[in-house]
Amino acid sequence: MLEVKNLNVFYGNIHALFDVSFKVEDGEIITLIGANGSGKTTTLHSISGIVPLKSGNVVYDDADITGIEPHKIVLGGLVQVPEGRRIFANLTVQENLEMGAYTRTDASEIKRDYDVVFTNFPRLKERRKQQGGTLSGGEQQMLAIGRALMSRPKLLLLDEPSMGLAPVLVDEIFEIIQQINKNGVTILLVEQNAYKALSIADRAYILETGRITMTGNAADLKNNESVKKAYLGG
Amino acid sequence: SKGSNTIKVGVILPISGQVSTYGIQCRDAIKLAFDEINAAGGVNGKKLEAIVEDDQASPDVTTNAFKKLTSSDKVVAIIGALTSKCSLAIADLAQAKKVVMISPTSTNEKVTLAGDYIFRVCYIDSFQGQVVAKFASETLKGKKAAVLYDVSNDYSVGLTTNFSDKFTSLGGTVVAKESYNTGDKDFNAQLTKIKAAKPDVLFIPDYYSTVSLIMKQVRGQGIKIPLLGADGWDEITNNAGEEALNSFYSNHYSPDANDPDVQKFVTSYKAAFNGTVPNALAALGYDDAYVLAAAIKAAGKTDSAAIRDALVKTNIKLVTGQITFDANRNPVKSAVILEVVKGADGKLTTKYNSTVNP
Amino acid sequence: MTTKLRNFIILAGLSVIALVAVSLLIYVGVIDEYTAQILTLAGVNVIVALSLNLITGFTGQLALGHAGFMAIGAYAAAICVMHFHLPLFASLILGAFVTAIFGFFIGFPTLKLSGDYLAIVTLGFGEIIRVIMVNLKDLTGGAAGLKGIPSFTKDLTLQPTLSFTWVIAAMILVIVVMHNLLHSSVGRAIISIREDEIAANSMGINVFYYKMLSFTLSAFIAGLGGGLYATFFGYLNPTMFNFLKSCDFVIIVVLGGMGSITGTVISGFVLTYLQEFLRIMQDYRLVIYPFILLLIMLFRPQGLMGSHEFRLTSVFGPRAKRTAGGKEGV
Amino acid sequence: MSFFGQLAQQTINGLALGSIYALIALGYTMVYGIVKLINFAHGDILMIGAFVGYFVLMSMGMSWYALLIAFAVSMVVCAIMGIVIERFAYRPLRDAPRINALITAIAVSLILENGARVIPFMGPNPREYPVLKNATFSLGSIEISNIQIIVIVVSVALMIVLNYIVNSTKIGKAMRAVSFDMKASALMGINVNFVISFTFALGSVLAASAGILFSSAYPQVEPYMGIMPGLKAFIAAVFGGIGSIPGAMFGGVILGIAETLTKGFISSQLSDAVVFGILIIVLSVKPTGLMGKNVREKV
Amino acid sequence: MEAVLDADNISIVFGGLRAVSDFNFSIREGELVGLIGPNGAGKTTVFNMLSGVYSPTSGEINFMGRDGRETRLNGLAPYQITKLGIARTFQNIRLYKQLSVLDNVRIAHHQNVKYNSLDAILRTKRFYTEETKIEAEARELLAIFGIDDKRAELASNLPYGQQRKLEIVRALATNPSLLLLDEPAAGMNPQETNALMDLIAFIRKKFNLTILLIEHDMSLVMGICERIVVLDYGKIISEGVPDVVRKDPLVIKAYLGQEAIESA
Ligand SMILES: Nc1ncnc2c1ncn2[C@@H]1O[C@H](COP(=O)(O)OP(=O)(O)OP(=O)(O)O)[C@@H](O)[C@H]1O
Ligand SMILES: Nc1ncnc2c1ncn2[C@@H]1O[C@H](COP(=O)(O)OP(=O)(O)OP(=O)(O)O)[C@@H](O)[C@H]1O
Ligand SMILES: [Mg+2]
Ligand SMILES: [Mg+2]
Repeated sequence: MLEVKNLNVFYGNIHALFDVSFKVEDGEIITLIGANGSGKTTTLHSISGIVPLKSGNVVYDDADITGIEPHKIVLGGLVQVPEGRRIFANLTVQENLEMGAYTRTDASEIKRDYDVVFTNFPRLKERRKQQGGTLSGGEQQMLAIGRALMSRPKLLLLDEPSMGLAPVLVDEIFEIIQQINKNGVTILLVEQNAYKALSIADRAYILETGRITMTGNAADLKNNESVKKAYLGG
Repeated sequence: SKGSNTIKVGVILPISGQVSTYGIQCRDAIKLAFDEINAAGGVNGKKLEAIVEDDQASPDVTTNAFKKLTSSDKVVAIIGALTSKCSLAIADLAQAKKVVMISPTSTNEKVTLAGDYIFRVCYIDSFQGQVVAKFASETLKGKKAAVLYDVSNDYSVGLTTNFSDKFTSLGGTVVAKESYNTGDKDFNAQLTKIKAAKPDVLFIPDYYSTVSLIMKQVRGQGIKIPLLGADGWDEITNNAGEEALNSFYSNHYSPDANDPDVQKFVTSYKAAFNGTVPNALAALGYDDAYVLAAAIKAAGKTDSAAIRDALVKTNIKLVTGQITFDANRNPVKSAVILEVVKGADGKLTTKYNSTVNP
Repeated sequence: MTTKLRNFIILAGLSVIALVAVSLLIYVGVIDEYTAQILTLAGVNVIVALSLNLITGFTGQLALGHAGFMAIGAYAAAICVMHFHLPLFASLILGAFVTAIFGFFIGFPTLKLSGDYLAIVTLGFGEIIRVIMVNLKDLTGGAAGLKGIPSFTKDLTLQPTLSFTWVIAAMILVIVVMHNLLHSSVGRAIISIREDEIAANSMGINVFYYKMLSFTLSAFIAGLGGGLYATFFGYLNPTMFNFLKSCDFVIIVVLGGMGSITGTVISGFVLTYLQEFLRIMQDYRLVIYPFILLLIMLFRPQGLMGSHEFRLTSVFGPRAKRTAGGKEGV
Repeated sequence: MSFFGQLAQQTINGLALGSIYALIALGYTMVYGIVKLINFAHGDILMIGAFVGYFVLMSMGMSWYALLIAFAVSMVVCAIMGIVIERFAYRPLRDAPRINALITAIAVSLILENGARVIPFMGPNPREYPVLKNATFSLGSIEISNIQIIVIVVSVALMIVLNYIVNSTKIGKAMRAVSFDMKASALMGINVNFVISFTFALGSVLAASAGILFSSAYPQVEPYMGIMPGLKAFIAAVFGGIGSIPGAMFGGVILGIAETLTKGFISSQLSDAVVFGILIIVLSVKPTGLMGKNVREKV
Repeated sequence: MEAVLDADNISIVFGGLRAVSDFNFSIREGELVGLIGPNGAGKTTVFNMLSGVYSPTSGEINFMGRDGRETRLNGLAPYQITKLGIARTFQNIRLYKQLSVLDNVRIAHHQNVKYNSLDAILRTKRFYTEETKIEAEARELLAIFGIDDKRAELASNLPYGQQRKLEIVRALATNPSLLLLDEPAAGMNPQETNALMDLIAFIRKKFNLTILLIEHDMSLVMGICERIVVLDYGKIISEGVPDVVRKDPLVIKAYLGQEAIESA
């Protein structure tokens, strides 16, 4: 479904990604783990077309989408929940969700999807009319995911969705992610919480200072000694 | 500059900026005069050369221009500046440096008070204000006058004061004195007030561009009294409609006067500049050039003091009248009152009404 | 200590050379009066632009009415000399003080406002000042302006030299004061307001106090610049201090680089000269100047210097690393 | 005229002037609300709009039909102009500090007005604007002209339309989303460049209509005609709470009435000072303007 | 022992929303207390009230400084509260991104600087001595957190984890007696979180601090807090030592979730 080939990204003189390549197959949950600053966000941004590539290709649904404008990429069903949520603070919760459905025109279906989102996140329903910017961190995270779901993605990129969430919510979010996946959405998940990520993922890639250093079955990696040591806290 | 074959004269005018149309006509007229003089053999065997600097109608730029002309170009005299604020900015400098300066058009009284090197060829605000007041009171038999003026423009403020003083001393009353700021477009508030005061005449001492806009609102409010203005109205006929009828203004000359000097000037100016009829500022610039040339000729040299001494004795008949200087180096000459009328072709034009002598 | 001494000597030496040597050149006529005029005018522009940089570039509060402060300083100084017959030096300082007082009273209600609101209020204030100058006829001469303001000297031959010396000496003084203040804890407090007001407040910095300090000091310096302008030109008119004049200073600051003292100095001289040079283009100048500005903004939006400083001392020795405040070098 | 007669007349005068301010302020506030840019060139686009209308009316002769054409042509020309200006002058600076965009706006403003001045067929001389025949309706001693009525009606109508667009349409919500976070908007599939171009086009259309109405009310066109009304309208926008559409309307009207009443009853010299004084008082009591939203930053 | 900080029935209302209601809380000198609760419970809002960013709609907050004087905090500006000895970090990092790491810390030293503007302008001896002292102190703090070698970098160039550390360093530089940490471990991996726990324990001893912290990472909260306060919908639903709180069914339901108990 998605294939990334030899990505190289620079920020000015800083070489952030070195020949990053990986694949996401239809229906999978793939996780990308790595320490702070290893380039996870950069990878997602280059897939979504937000940062320019120095070299390399992104192929999605058999089409080369390298260099295509971000808003056009969304049309193909490749949607990202950005790091740090990036809620539209000046829009209400409801309007934020509407923006998620921006590319769609099927009014009745959209209405149904609101209900789906509100069942997943009852908290959001309560705060429907509240300005996005005044939500608490966790509420914003729910909104960010809900907003992305509103576009009916085929491939969802999630950038650290559990950051700053209460434990009960972390569990919930991971459950929701699995649920979304069961409903037919392929998922590329970037996580600090490697343990959880590896628990729900099919396969994983490990990113170290801009390079993919390890890849494999998620369950295997979870038991790999060096991975345990570096990312699982013991 | 010894041995050289030219006499350099500095000209400081607003070639760009808000009043550039005035500056350009004035400059063209000065150059026309110099060309005529040079064609007739020049002055003392030398050719006159105008070095024109743009003052942008801004006092500080005028100062820069003055320093450039006097220190790098080493001109023998200055013609300029056009607006009073610019002339005021350099008058003291010219006096201190003992450089002769003749403003063509600055009507503010204080300009020539800077000292004995500073002259002008136009009459001053107080005279013009009085002329209009006299006309309003004696010819139009007005008893109550209203004034609408631009408070941020010294020209407008000066005329207002002098008009009011004279009008009062002639037995009239100024029943409303309203002001606005340069660039204002809405005068309805002031006019509502003026209308309520029921004046016989309304004096609007500003430039034609603003005046034409004011006139529309005046007539729009149903105020039908005669409107009065001064030399800033020059060209009003090209910029206003029917609302300008029933109005009068004082000016330096009338291009339709059948005076031979006027006709010669108008003809050659038109020939040189695409048939444009010269306005009053052009006439003054033209006269300014001739006054200076005559003084240099009379002095026989380009020494500043000698030119100044010759200038004081000036007595020549030019386009804007017979010019002699009073003790404050202001010209003693007459003003004309023009009326705005509809011409035979249906277009607005001016009609000579009367001459007022000092 | 030795690098401190070395740096001091280099800087002091260069300042003295700039001041004394150029003054001498003007005096003997190698630099003619016209060039001296432009250099002096540039000095005045730099002073006012520096004051604007203090509040806008360093404190992060956009102000669009600095011509108004300049006007107050100019008129106040001129009135002190002409009406109250005070000595010139005292008048200049007094003019700056009067401006600072105005700055204080305008800052008080407005510095609580955020960015663009402050911009519009200062812009409005600049316009009001003009209206007031026009209406206070007895003191300011109204629309006709104030004429015959005494210059730095009555001696005509010395005038360009002394004007230059006074103005540039004042400029150097302003630079030293601003540099020393900004490279200290006070300066860091001011800069932290620009970076993040809420964080600054939580770090124990009295945000409003330092905004006021910066704004009042800025007004003081602009007033000083205005006073010098008045004595240097000898003539004042309210129209000389319009919105476009305020824009000129904003442009100098942005072109030089917000938060760079040396940037302001360089761009102040360059732009003053450019404006004078473009005068020969007549009306086209009115289009060319903003066009150049536009190009600069598009191709070098951070200005000539960014927020860096051009360090002469580093030309002569090892480069110091950039920091926002404190002693040079980390 | 009695005092109350004058008061009523002056209020009508103020209302007419204020509606013009409001009309211009609407464009300012909308562009500001979305792009957070004080578009100093707004007043100059107004001037261009007025000139385009002028040329149309001069070539067709004055009639209701010609006036409609003039509005249409002028709106189209200004919309294109707004889009071009945004594309070449503002877009490259999107990531630069706000003040840079402000300087660029000032530069664009100067280029437009001075450009109009040096272009031969426009030039510095003011021209008389062709207008509909002036008809005055009187209620007792109070008079109101047809143009004043048109101005008031059009600005109220435009305010309602604009408010609807920004708050209730999809593109309007996208405009607000873009104003908050461009990158996140792009990730939602919003074409950020299009939305911003649309915003400028809309703002310029408002300026164009304001231009024609303004020069019908004050029948004169010249290159610098946009400066003062632009400035006043901007103050009106701030006064009403910049970014708020009803605020712009309200601010404009209040400003017009305050200005006129000051001229009528206090002092015509000090009217600007009084108006700014009111602005400062209002802002120190309500720092975000009369109708600005007072959102506390979530820390 | 006396309470250093005492919040008496504080509440705050935003629009119609009562974000925190009747919050009663006090903390003794030297204590390390955790404040936990679901997202949106009002934890950060409590911090905002304690640090003066918002002022409570009702209720009273009192604070006892190192000098033993008690001050009412209601209505004080953040900088005044910081001067009294309360420092905080921000949940969404608010560093001075465009300034160097060292400058970030030096700015926080501001209120303890003992020279005035005149000293700065005239570059007196006092200026140089003080500046040298500030720099030394700042670097010492940076060294404790292992980021002294980054002192010349722009803060924005630090990786996320180090930015969080710098937030703490900056708060410490104001010389507080009470430190409020808002999710210091957010965005850190387990490895880094462990290291952070040790650091918090270390600075608490070294600078004799009282600490109140918000955190969602239970390994950290349960590992170092002596007492835990649980907030839900703006109200305290449980309070006590970690072992009691983690078993409180209310807390499990509202916050921890079943799974968290099992894995802990
Ligand atoms: N806009 C930028 N300019 C310069 N450098 C950047 C920029 N964005 C990221 N970097 C650098 O690129 C590298 C990779 O950053 P990235 O944000 O992709 O990391 P990450 O793996 O997502 O980290 P985290 O877990 O902290 O989110 C880092 O060294 C970072 O400092
Ligand atoms: N400035 C504000 N305006 C309106 N509502 C606000 C504001 N600040 C906070 N709130 C609301 O108050 C509630 C508490 O928010 P707060 O940020 O304190 O939560 P929190 O407990 O820190 O959550 P998290 O763990 O997700 O950070 C939330 O519902 C939030 O929407
Ligand atoms: Mg990341
Ligand atoms: Mg929080």
